[in-house]
Amino acid sequence: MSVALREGVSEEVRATADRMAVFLSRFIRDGELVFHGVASPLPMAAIVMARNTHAPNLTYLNIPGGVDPKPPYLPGSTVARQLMEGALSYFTLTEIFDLSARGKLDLAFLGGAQIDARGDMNLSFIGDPAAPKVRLPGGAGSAHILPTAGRTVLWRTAHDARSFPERCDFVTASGNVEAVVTPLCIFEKADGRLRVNSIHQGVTPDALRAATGFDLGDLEHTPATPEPTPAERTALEAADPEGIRLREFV
Amino acid sequence: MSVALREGVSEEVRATADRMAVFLSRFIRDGELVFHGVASPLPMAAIVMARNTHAPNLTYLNIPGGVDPKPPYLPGSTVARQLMEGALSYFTLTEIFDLSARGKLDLAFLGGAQIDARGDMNLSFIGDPAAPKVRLPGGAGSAHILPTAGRTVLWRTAHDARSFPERCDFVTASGNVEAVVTPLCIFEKADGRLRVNSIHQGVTPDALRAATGFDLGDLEHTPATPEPTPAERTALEAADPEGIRLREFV
Amino acid sequence: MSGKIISLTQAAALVQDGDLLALGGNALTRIPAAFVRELARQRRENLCLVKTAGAYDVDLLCAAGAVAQTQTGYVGFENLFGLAPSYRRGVEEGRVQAVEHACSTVIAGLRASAYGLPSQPVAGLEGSDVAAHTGFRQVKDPYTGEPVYMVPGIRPKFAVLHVAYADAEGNARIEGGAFEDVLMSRAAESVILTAEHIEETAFFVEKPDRTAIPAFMVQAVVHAPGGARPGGCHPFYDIDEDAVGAYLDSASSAESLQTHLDSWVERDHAGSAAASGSVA
Amino acid sequence: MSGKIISLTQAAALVQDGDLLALGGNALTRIPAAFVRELARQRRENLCLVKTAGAYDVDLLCAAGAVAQTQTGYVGFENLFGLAPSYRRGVEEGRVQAVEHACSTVIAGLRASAYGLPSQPVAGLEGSDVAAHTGFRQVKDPYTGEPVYMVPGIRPKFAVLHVAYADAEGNARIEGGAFEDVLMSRAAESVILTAEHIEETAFFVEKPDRTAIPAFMVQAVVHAPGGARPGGCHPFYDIDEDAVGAYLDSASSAESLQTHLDSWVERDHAGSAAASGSVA
Repeated sequence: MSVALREGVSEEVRATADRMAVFLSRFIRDGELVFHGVASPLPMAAIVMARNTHAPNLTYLNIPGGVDPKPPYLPGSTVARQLMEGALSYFTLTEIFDLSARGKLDLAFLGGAQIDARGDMNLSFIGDPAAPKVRLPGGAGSAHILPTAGRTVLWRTAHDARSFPERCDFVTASGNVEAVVTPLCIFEKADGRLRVNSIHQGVTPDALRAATGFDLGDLEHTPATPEPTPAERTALEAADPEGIRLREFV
Repeated sequence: MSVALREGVSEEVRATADRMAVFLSRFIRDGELVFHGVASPLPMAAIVMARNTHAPNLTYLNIPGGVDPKPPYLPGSTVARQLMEGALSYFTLTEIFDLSARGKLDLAFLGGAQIDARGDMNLSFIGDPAAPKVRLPGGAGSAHILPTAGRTVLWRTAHDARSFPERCDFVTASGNVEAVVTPLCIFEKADGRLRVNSIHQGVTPDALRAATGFDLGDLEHTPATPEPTPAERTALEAADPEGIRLREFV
Repeated sequence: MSGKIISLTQAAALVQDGDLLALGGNALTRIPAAFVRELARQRRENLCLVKTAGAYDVDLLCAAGAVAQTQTGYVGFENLFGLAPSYRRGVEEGRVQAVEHACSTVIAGLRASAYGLPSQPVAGLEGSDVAAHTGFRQVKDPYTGEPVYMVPGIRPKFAVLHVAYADAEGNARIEGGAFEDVLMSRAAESVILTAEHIEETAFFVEKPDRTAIPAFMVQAVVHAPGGARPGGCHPFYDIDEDAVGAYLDSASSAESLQTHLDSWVERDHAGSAAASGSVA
Repeated sequence: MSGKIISLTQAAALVQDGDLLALGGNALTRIPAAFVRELARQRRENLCLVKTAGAYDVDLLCAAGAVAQTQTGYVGFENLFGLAPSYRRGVEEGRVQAVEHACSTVIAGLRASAYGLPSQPVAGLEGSDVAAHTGFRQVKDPYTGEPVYMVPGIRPKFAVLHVAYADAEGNARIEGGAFEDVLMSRAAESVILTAEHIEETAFFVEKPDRTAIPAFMVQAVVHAPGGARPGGCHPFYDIDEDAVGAYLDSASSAESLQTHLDSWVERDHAGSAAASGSVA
């Protein structure tokens, strides 16, 4: 499966997946309680990788409920039983919501089908919510986690004007968004609005503007996102040798 | 300990303890979910006994959380670990309150320091609650269980006018009281008031009246409580050979 | 050894058209898949489904036209296969009412029922359109004066849970992630179990702390080895991605869905036919 | 193997005068007795104690003059020894404020904190004077219009829990009845564990479903074999009724209480002296 997956994607997609996983991992601080939810291969790879690099004392929480599991390999579903193997304790999703509600979840990674200029996200409806053009899967825990977790980092594997509009068709969740990682850039949220923090290597400001549905302001002095270091690449490859992170791109 | 206990109590006290345990057990219907709380040797003996007589399919719940335990012997504390031995599952006190709150607890046995004419009970304060003469232990779960359980049966090992007043000094709990078992009689609650359902053998109506702080109405046609049968006596002795039920009388 | 054990056919027949069902498991893990297929075979209609994160189970019942309403936080096939096609179509065409929840508000609604309350407060939701869209109301906390969202009680007729081990009375042990199954068992009026293995009661006495569902909550037990397939069930089998993909290929028409259901019928009934002595 | 392991002396010193503490266990089972004795030896004052059903632990701290307030459903020695004498005296003489709870309202208050809510609704209490006396307020349920009692959040500074097994990081396994310990660990700002046995972390990895308290909630671990005595601790020892009686005989005066505390000092510190390498 994984060999087929690797063969099926271009070098460019592969580079994007690696970058995004590495960039997500950089937001993890050592010692933090870190959570990802359903449909989250990139954060899963990022967390496992961070534990083997700069954040050996993070505590890894997930939906199956394994606290600090040592998965034998990364599963294609991020709700699979491998995320309980080698765990020290079980801590259900219900407990994770409570933990976040009482202000003790440090960092959560959440995805969005749309992420808007305010850093709000939509996983519910495209079009009119009363008669949606697209019924999206739903926001899972995001409406709860975004406002209650200490910090959240969003990501989306597609960066285009529909995915990054001025305003979401429906705000599934809004809250303590620190940053958004995309294939083109890293946004940070400041004063209630997303600003480009850094642009990935090889991406021009104009290309970024064209791919974004909201105004990005002045990008002249925006730095380039530092490329994954050799050490980061090695750690990512060790964390996810089968390339499960590529699943987000096929 | 148990031998000493038996030697320390009179035949009369022993007979009262046996009666009360047997009379309590008669309220248990086969197949019911039955609960007792802290400080409840008589109900503990009554439940274990009933399982071996007329209610083999009861489910026995208690504070330590053992569902249907087979205690090797009855402990002096009714929150002791023996009440988990041989259990099929664990079900915490929190779960028992929830069970009762959602209307699924069939029967609970609860004690009271005072039980009044309305069938309300007091385990909180004697005297003025703001400056109590006696600080009682508190009602434990009774304020929750009495109004939510399907039926509750109260008991008290002392029957005197202070224990059975017209009105409690403080109503710790009020609710679905079916009956009250005392050393002298069995009350039932009808139309919001306790009535004497039966008087134990050897107790005169006048003695009962003198020992009760509220009006008992006409007792002329009140039947005698049927004495424990030989089968009941045998089952009780088998359930509690060490006489832990006598603990309520010393 | 009989007790509450009935066949899959009989157990699915306990469910009436229009019932509210909580489905155990999460995403593609430990889902009551055999039971859900049998509901589709029996052509149950107008079901309301409660789940934090659904996938094959919710989508298949939507494909079968069995669903009137869903109360879910997420329905999809993650990065394996993306959106849930029949759920999507059902909602977009107005046949399925998708009550928009966060997973935490599903949990709050189940908590309300489990705790005997009309509704349960929940943290979070600030800034989200979910509360207004779904109609979650606020109260003023009587101590702080803060507004608090309340989620109305969700009281399923049945929690349908696939477990690793059960006995004939309904004691059940889950292996691996329990997800919201335990809460669902408390919130529901009753519980239907499908189990990989039927064990003697002594199995539960040995490790009572592992009994997630006590027998007194359970109405029926079905022996359903492989009952979570094509989902995974720890420690017995993993998600079968090819089989999930085959379902998705079949979900586009009534005929191909029937072929899918037919292809599972023997496996789905194997355990309960053996246990009850009658083929469904 | 050091991690969060500290001596009993150091752990008790984490508690400040005036702190709100949740004490684990129930009645005379799995109570943090050694810890409570050390608080008394260190002459802590104005503590507020939360517990569903207390006995030796609450009464001893009352005897030591360490308690300003209790939030309990029950304090007493059951049919073993009856009323709790020092608690009674403290309340009757106005030194101890006994906030009258049902056990279920203690649980509701802990749930509020665990769930990040200002207050938590609770069923029951109809017809009881407890709600009015304690000042529990009602809200109108926003869906049914029914009045519902809300219990304000109880957020202990520490949950102090005596467990069977812990590792140096604070993973903890309870044997036998868990009572409200797990909820207390979630409701409290932090957790102090006293443990019968200190195990390697591998012990918890072997049975992660048995880890009741995950390490990340725990601030300190004390090796305290026999730490629940004279209470019982499954499966290691039963309630020592003679020793409970001896305590009750001693609780009547400051001198005899000090004798009681002195008589336990060596046993209480034996485990943590060994673990930390220093006698307290």
